[in-house]
Amino acid sequence: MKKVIENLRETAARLLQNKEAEVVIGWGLGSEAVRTQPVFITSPDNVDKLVWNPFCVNGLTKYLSDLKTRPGKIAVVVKGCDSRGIYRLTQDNIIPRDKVVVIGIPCAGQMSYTKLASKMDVSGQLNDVEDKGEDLLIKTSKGDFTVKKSEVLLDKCLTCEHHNPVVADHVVGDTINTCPTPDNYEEIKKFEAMSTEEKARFWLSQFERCIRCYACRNICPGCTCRECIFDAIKPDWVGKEINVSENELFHLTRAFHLAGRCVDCGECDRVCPMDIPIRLLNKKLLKDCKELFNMEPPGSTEEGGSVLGQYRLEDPEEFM
Amino acid sequence: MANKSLKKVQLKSLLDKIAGSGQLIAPIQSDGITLFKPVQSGEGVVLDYQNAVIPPKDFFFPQSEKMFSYDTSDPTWAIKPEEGVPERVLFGARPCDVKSILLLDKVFDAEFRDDIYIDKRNKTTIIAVSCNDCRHTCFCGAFGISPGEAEGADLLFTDLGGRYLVEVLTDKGSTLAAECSDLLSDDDGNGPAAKEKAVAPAKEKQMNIDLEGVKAKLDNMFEHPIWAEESLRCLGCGTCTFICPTCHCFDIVDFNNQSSIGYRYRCADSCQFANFTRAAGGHQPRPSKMERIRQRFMHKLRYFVDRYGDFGCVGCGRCLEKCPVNLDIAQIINKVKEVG
Amino acid sequence: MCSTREVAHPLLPYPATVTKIIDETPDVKTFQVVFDDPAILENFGNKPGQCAMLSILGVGEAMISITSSPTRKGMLEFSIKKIGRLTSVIHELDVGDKLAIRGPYGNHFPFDMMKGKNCLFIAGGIGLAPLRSLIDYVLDNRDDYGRVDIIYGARSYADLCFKYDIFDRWPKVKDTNVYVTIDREEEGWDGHVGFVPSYLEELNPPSEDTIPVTCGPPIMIKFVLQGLDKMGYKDEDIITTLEMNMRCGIGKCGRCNIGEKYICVDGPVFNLAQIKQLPPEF
Amino acid sequence: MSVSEKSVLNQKAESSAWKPKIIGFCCNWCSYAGADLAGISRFKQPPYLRIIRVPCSGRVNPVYVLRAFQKGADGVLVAGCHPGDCHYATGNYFTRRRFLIFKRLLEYVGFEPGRFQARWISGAEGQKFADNTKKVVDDIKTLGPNKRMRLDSIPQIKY
Repeated sequence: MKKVIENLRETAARLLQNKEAEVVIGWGLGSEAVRTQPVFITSPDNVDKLVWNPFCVNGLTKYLSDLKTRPGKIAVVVKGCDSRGIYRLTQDNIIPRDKVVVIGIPCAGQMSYTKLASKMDVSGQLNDVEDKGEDLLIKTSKGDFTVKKSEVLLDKCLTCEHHNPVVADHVVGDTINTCPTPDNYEEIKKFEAMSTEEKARFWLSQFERCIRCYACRNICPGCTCRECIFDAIKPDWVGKEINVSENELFHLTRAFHLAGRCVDCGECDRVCPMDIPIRLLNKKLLKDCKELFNMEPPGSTEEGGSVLGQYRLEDPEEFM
Repeated sequence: MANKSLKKVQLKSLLDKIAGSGQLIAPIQSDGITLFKPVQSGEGVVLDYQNAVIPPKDFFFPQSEKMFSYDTSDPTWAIKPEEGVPERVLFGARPCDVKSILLLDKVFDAEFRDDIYIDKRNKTTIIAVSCNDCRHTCFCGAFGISPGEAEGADLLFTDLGGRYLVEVLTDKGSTLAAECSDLLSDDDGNGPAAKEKAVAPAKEKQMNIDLEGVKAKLDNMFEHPIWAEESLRCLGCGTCTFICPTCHCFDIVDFNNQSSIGYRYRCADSCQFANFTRAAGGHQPRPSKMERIRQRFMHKLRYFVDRYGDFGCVGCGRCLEKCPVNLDIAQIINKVKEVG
Repeated sequence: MCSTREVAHPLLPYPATVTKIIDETPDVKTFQVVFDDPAILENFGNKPGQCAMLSILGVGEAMISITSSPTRKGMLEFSIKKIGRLTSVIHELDVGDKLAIRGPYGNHFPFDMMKGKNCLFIAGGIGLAPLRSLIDYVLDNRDDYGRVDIIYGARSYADLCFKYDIFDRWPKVKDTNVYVTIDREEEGWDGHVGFVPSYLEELNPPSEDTIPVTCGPPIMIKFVLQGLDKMGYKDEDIITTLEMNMRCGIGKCGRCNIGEKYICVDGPVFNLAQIKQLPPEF
Repeated sequence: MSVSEKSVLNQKAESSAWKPKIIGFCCNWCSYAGADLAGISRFKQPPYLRIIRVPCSGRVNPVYVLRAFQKGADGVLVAGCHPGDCHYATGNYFTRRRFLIFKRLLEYVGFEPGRFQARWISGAEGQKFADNTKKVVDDIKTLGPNKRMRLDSIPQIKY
């Protein structure tokens, strides 16, 4: 891990030095031991702020759309899952590919803050993390903690298709050769098998909780509309009142706007303050797009685009 | 009124009794998260929780609430204010949450008293519960709040192991205690000392944030580059404001189902959203995330002090925990202090 | 805690009926309204410069300044520019249609402090609307005030509001001068051409014992304030108004918060010294 | 508000007075013409389908469907030209993909199958239009009134 960090800082410093990039977006130490926070490095003198550890959960690609009007190139550090967001943005013509310098880091999986917080004292500052195979030794200013990786891994990392970034101009760290574990949608199938009444009860109780903070939308590399329909004043597509109906309209519409475009980075799920399993909606759409239209995982290749923005004459026919 | 004592095993009966004679709002757990909800009995009320995700502010200033209904087909338009709430008891508010309600009082119970809020406030008896433990994100001490004090609550319960110390803080609390006198006994006099011991861990464990000089510094930091720097990673979502126990900004919107009958409601709004300050015609005083996060932190730590004489933050730690990008108000406070 | 303004339901509007509509410019109309319950108007107690919340039920609410002076009894006037969703609907109203009003809100122009002094009113475009309540108040109590100069400009002749006031009514009042300008030359216009701030400097009215009050588009205000500064006015004497998006009007909803002030209760009228104390965020 | 312990879905018609309210988004060129033909041909069909004419079935935004449910529709039908017959050449191919996915999403979150339907009906198929209307109305009648998402029946608990 130390080697990766060194390599990362060197790469960033070189890019900034040679003016190959004006800013490097990466992760820096956060306010707690097992948190990192996005950092924006503009000077080679500050590259020491960049870190790499198993707590680099934030997807950083969304910031590209924030900074796209900035002069010069933008370098962004990505994990495998985030890297699909790069192609999402380029396919959506949000940012040209040649404006972005992608620094890819192969990733064996990231740890969930919530899971860690229930197992150890996460306050204090991080001193070091050691990978002990099955376990992780986390050394913080509050003491050393050993946690079982399998117990604190983010759910999305259990079924990871891209440990290695799908796109990278510079790769730091060694390629990970563990076999990808494509999701076979077991969980979705479980939900599909429920009765209509059970499904409704489950989802309504989830939607009911929503506080409409729009964090799921704001973190999403697929949500880059200049004016989101949920912000539009005229017409008012969705009422501002917080109730289960308007919340449901929001969630179904949000999910559907990402049908065939969602790169399944799982960030929406992570950022939700109310723990709504947003990813279950996205996954369902991914599964259907794959089954019905033979869709590749969105964002995994440079070409492509929105599955719903294309058609084939021989698409399945149900409406007769 | 003298301090009372409640056997721990009797707590459920007490809550049952309260729920039986009126509305009871208490923290319960569902889908793994703790929320305050109206409950029918003491069944399922959680006590070892540390902070509900949504503060009990929601029962005084709900995220959305009807203000009045109307019917434009009526010659007088039949504008009718919403009926008030029933008498109710809020159980389980933490000291920081109680303090936040006092801060909201400063806003809503000021010039132009807000009848909708005041009605809810008057009809609610607050039973606060001291913190025996705290979350790693707690820093209420910075704002002079103690895990074992709850000025503003009507009754204060403190877990002393086998029993609760019940402190009666107001007349309203005294009435409620009298109603439940069959379950309460007089404290043996050891309560207050035991309370100090019981809340000590919460005092020690919490983050140590010192606000000395922060307000004075912020007075001169409107143009400081720190805001631009910190705002870069902000997502512009409303999480921090919607889970904040002291945020009180709202929007007013009309609803009608394509008929003459409709209602006007208000719903929580966030200063982090672009639409918050955008005027008709497009004028936008806070065009970017920089201005918006500056407004949030300045409002809590500077403007609120100037206007109401107190900080607009209670150190509950909710936003620290839930912010997706670790934009941490405690960290900001520390950074402000480092500014030369 | 000041509780001078106690209302049972501060957020509840009262139905009112439009009694007269005056087309001022292609996008500004003046609406004369009376409350359906006459007692409400009686106790309304608005002062020059205050605002009220106008709403069309089912559409929304907006803060609009009251254009009429409290000395003109029996009705309220609102001059409204068609600019957003609500104002577009209000512009569709006919005489006899209803809207709902609550208020009055905000502070008012310092008409007491101005007593015995000369008044200099500088307005641009729709900015004359809030000033008109004060101008009429001053002219209706003519003997309490000194000389009155009104400098008013708009983009074109068609965009001048209250033509009946600026050309007919006001110039006839004793010791009152109205100077009108439009931005660009126009056929049939033989008056002054040019922007308000430069016209102000050209006229250079004597500044002794004078209180200037200005309202207009932000860019005009900016240059007018610079001009007044040059002419030697004190910041405390220069009066202007601020505008923000507002919802509640009663200092709760937080939209119009600038620094420690809420424009809806502490404003909209400020003197320049006060404005300089505020974070520049409007 | 809370999701009540009662059925969260429909309540079977509580009174016999209930008449289904079904919104039909019909494309101008085929299905609307089909509806017209069904009308002038005097084909008997139940009067519960309220048609909204759209230029193309591809114009139908799924939010329209959700909004219809919010505003009290018991069922929603989207009807357009047969694939290959689109007036705009390809519009309904997009419709097909979009609503294949959308229908599955609705059912996934617990809408009853049948609440939302899509059909291809050409301008010449007056009989098909009438038959189809009957079919949809029957389906919705079996399902009963829709409660899901209705804005006017959100449980309001005062607290």
